[in-house]
Amino acid sequence: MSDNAHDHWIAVARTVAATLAVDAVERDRANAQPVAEIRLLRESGLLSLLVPVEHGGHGQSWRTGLEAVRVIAGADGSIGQLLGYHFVNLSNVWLAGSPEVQEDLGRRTAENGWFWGDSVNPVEADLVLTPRGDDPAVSGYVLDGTKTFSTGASVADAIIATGTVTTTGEPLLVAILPQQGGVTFGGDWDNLGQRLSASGSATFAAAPVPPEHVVGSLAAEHTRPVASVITPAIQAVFGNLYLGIAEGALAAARDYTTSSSRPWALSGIEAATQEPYVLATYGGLAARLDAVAALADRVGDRIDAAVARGADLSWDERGELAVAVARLKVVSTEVALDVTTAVYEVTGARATSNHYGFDRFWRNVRTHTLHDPVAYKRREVGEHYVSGTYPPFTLYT
Amino acid sequence: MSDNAHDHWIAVARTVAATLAVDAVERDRANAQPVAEIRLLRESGLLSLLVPVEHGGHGQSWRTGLEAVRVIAGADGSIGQLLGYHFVNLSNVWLAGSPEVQEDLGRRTAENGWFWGDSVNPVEADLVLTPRGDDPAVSGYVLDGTKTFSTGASVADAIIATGTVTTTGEPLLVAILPQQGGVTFGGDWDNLGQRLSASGSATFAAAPVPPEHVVGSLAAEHTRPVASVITPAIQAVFGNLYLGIAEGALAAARDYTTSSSRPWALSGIEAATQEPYVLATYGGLAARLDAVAALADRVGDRIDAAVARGADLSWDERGELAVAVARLKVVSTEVALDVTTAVYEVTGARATSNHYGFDRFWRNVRTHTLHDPVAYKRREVGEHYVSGTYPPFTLYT
Amino acid sequence: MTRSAAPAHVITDDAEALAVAEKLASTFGDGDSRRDADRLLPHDEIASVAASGLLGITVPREFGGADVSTRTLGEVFVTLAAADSSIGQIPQNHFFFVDVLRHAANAAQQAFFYREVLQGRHFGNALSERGGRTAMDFQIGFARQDDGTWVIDGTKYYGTGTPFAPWIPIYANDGTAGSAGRLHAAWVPATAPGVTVVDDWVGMGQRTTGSGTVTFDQVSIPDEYVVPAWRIFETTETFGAFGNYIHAAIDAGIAVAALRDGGELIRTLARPWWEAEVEHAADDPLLVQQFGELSLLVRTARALVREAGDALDAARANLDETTSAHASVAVAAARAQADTAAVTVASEIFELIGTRAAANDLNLHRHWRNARTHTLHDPRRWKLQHIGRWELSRIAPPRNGIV
Amino acid sequence: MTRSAAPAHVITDDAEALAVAEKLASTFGDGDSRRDADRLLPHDEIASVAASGLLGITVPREFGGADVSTRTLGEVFVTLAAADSSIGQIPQNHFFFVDVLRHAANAAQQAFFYREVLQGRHFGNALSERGGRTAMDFQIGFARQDDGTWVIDGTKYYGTGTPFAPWIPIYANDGTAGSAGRLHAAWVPATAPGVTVVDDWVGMGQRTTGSGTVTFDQVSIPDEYVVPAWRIFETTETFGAFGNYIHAAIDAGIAVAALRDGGELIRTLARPWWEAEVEHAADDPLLVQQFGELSLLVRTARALVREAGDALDAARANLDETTSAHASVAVAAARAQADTAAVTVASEIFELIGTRAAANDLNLHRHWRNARTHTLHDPRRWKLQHIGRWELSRIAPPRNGIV
Repeated sequence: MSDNAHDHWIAVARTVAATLAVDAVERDRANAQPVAEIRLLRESGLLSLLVPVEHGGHGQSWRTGLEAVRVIAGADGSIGQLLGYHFVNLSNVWLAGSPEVQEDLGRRTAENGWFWGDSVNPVEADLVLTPRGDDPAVSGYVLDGTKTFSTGASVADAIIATGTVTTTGEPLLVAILPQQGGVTFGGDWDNLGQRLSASGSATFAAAPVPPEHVVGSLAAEHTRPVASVITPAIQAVFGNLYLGIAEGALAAARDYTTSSSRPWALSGIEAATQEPYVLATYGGLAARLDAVAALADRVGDRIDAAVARGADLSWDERGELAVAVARLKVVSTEVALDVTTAVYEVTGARATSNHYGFDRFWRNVRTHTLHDPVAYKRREVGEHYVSGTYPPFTLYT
Repeated sequence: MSDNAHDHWIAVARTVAATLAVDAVERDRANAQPVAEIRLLRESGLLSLLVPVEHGGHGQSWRTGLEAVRVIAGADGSIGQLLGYHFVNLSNVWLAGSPEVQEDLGRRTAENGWFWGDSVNPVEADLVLTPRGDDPAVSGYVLDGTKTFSTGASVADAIIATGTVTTTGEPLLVAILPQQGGVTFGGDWDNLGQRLSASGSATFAAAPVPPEHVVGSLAAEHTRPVASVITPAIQAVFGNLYLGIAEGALAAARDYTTSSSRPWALSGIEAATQEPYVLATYGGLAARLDAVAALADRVGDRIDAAVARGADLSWDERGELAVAVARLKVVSTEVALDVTTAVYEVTGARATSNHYGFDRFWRNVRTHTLHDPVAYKRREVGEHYVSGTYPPFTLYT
Repeated sequence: MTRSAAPAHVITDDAEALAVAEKLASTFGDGDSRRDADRLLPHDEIASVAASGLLGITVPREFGGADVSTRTLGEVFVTLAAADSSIGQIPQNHFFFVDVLRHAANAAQQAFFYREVLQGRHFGNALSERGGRTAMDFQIGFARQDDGTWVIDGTKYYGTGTPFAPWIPIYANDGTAGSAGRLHAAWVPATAPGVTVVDDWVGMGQRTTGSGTVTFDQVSIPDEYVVPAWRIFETTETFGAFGNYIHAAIDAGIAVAALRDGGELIRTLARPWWEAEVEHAADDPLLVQQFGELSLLVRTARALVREAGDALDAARANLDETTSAHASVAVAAARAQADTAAVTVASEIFELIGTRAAANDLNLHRHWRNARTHTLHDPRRWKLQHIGRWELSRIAPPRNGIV
Repeated sequence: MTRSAAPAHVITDDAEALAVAEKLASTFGDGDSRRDADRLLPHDEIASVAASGLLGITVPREFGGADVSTRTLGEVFVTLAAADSSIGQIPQNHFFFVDVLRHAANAAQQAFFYREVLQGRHFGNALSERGGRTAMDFQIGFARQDDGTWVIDGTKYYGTGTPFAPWIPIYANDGTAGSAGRLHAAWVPATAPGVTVVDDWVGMGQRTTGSGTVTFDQVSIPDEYVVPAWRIFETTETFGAFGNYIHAAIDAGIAVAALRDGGELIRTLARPWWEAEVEHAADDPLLVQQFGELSLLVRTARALVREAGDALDAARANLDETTSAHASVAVAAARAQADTAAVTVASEIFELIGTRAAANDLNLHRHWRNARTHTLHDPRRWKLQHIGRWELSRIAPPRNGIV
């Protein structure tokens, strides 16, 4: 990967990351709504990164988008999560939407720099879509119900939501524009980590869903393999998120070690940067991060290849992709938990001061990796390795 | 990577590997000279894989060559080692040799399917090159001395050796053709693993070195960065060797689990392939192997890029490559030791029968990973990560 | 500041010490999370500990104490730290300085301070300084006056326990500031003019240990309060190992707490993962597997703490180069293992509970913050050096009060 | 076959048992590597063990034995296995069947077999079968005849110790072949007509345990040699835990051996790595670091073995559901940790010695082969299930003679 557009956008992401890094500790503590951060993303152009050129976006690849997520997450895990989720939420428009939906929502997104949140938590009861007249294709629906873990919804220009139609039982994917009313937010996100990810609850009360905001159907008979690439894509976001946070943690530790660490009293060594075990620990962690990064890049390419197959993508190809992403999920989770805990061993006792806030890396990884248990990702990978079976299509696999 | 030539040669390697796998256990036990195995490699065309097309070879990339090493190592670690060492030994001709040397030795290698061994163990006293007249540029040298760990030399058509010139003290890289006499072999290789790697001692007694077999000088002032790419290249062979052996071990375990493993008495489960912990163990290992493979492929590409830079390659670029390879060495060592020990946990007690010989994977990895300590590779990676310094150019770094 | 008022109860044997610790611990567990979240110093709780007599259990029998075994003392610390790891850490330096008295004080000093201790008048600490190249360079002003008194001038940091303690022992080198003289321990009354204790500890964990800054502005103390600690290191000793042993017990206690609270949340809060196809999370075999691994880690840590206690008791009973080295290495092993157990269990336990484990109001993360903070007191990697040197070359750990 | 001739010495207490084990071990260490490499069965060595009285130390005092503590027995196994892990494993089933007698034999049987044991006439074993869906399906023919005798017909595998033993106890279910009757233990004289012992064990490790095939061709034994083993599992017991405990001690012994031999090679054979810039390999800080980690692992394994021994002794002294569950879980923990220690140390130690460690004639790899082979006896992952279920839900391990 060394094309100019890719390098340009990664440089943009680095600039955004540098800005976010300045006050990451304070913003984490404040637990506020990430309004300014979303504005920063919007102004950088990153929100339209994956929107096709023909709809007014930058037409970049998933690989570039996922690497941007990783870069941002290194400075601020929450904002990395928001950018990655935005990519996935928005990609529903192309993976599941009709050409008209793509043109309409895609172009409006690119023109206005829309940020997309979601309200889709699959383990809760579905939201309800009530037709507004005899023919919802003409008059649309209204959406009712509450979902927790509605990441980014409270600061979003558009929210992707799943709801079940009262009359037919069909599950639909719809876009909600909060400015059109009918949506309130619980402001109830106060978690260990990913504190700025605006992942509180969203409540819909007769929120309008005009027909042009029905993105597509989730009913099994309507679901093509390519539409279900959304789950591997979100899991790939997770993998890049964990990797990015871990990369950020190790880099922050390095900055501390080179500037502030004292050698241990008994070491007989002049500087912490010369202590062999400290160096070997950095080396072991850096090597593992490099391997996971190589896999993350490869997985990004595979998502692009799967999306490029379009309607031709088979369920088996989709299964291969899901397993490849699951492997990334496993190793990125492992390395991120290890790195964010181990950095303290090479920084020392004083680095536990809340002044530095190094714990945010661990808190962010620890919080988000609970999304779905890595033990079961290992089992999915193992089942495929041993028996060649693919995980079923669910909102986790 | 999906070009046709690459895929063709990997398929060739797979065919060779399948042949080697049939009697790998028996051949390991016999501890014989790998004569038939070298013939198999020769007939497959793999020995000329990296020889440039203009010298009669197949002109493939390091990335393809390293992947071939990995595939062969999965079936037989020794033969994977021999192929990888052959690539590196032979590459001295292009990295350090003059155009005449390249044309001469390169073409003869390709035409005759030569296999190259080595005799360069850097921790021992140097071999001695005595000029055969007043002007060795005309009359050449004779080589004397003994080196242990002369991998492949005893079955080689050509041996790359390092010797010091008695008159000038200059260290030279020379090619020895055993058929020209002056070389005997100790036949003293009886080690835990890599038993078919023909890594015993070689003794040179006035072995002829005509001037056209002087490949190049190792003196620091003559050494260009690109010539020193040889050390990262060999370390990359190591990484692919370990990875390949580990991949082979996990695949062999899978075959056993699906065909022979009984579920544990207390599991209440019908088949070992359904035991969740067994599956999760396979999955965790397979995921790690996948990440290391992604890094190995990336490192292969970087070696190709460095070689392509030729005389323009800077010491810093060479240093970046060395660190990238060191990272691969670290993670491949870790995953290979873990996988080759852990496979027994998912196969069970009966798999320890010598009938299966599963221990050869561990013995092979355990033996070769002692080449140079991984703890110091970690330190090198760590020093670069923390301070940005590159490892010095040595025959280990 | 809370000071224990009435004289403390006097504990008479090991069994009573363990029972008292269990009883106290059962009353501390409930408030642990709230104290951490709101950073409320445990004044009442430490007063209860002092009143219970627990702080006097290492006073020698001839001075009226229970002189419990080191193994018992370790179990007391595991128990207290499992209930509230800050409360577990607060008395660490107290027992450390009681041990300084045993090794280096004269008979009169012992009689005086042991009585203080048995009356519940316990010790904080002011050991650490900033700015030295390593953690053992003490630069604080500490000068003997012509009248035999001593003047202390300077600042100490991380004074764990000082907000609660009637006495603040310090470490200092004699001579003028900046000189590297001989190491002394000096007991400063918390109420002495010139002493200021500021609770400015901002660590991410062990938040209520009162590990703040202590400044000494030309503080004068009599010679009777000064103990020549340097003498400890002139002969074979188990002194540094003793201090470290208590650290190990605290880490083990944190591991116990994380496993206990995690288990409770698995049983009461966690939802089963759908792929497990079980009714309750606690029936999920992969969860049980990992909980088993974590339990095993806790067991290894506790077992090594107990064996380290036995080794210290054996050395105390029959002190020579070999027994003291054995004890020191056994303690290093306990430290290293308890470190791994505390940090690993406190982090991995989240995976077994699921997304709800990260809710901030659960405050399950306090165990990881506590473990990660407390385990860094001195680096695990150097424990391994000492173990490795001993096992490989029979080089005993150095005598320096740290290992 | 070697049989012990003269009656054995009778050991009288724990201290003597430990001393005898140390003494025997010191004579076994030298030949260990050669016996493994050439696959020479340790006939003389096992005869020495039998003559030393070590095989009688668990016989109850009322029958003339030393009835040593379980902790002591474990230390004996660690010591023997550290000298030669095959010799360490050979008596494993012997003690297992001595324990079967304690739990299920009638008084006459006890008197008879305990006397045999004290005279050095020890037990091999023929437990395992092939072909059953799991390792507990015993299919061998075992039928009571009208005259009260029993006829045994069929094949057993992995008969560890049988080439050395005067007695071969088997497990069988009564009824005709194929039926799932009740579990019995039956003692077959090695010299009984129809018994064939073939030393066809081809494992990569534990090569000289004599774990071969034993065939029974219509072998007839009297009713007095048959013990109703199924009764053991009708009540609370520590029986399965006891057998497993010895396995744990063997694994711990292998870990000790690998660390010991590795340390010796580091001191005598290893060259320092050039980047370390030290004179001797043993001074390389990264090497010392890793040796420290391995030493720590061995310590954790040994500590858990000792604590498991204590737990078994406590259960034996006061047997109820709780004490037996505690013992069973403590043994599972010891097994799991000794497994990790043995496999890890035996493999990682090579890194610290360097290339020369792989020379075949050093035969350093026997420790890994032994560890990897012996630890698989029953899977570590199920130990963790039992630990996890107990710690999480207070579900005691099942009673089945295995855990």
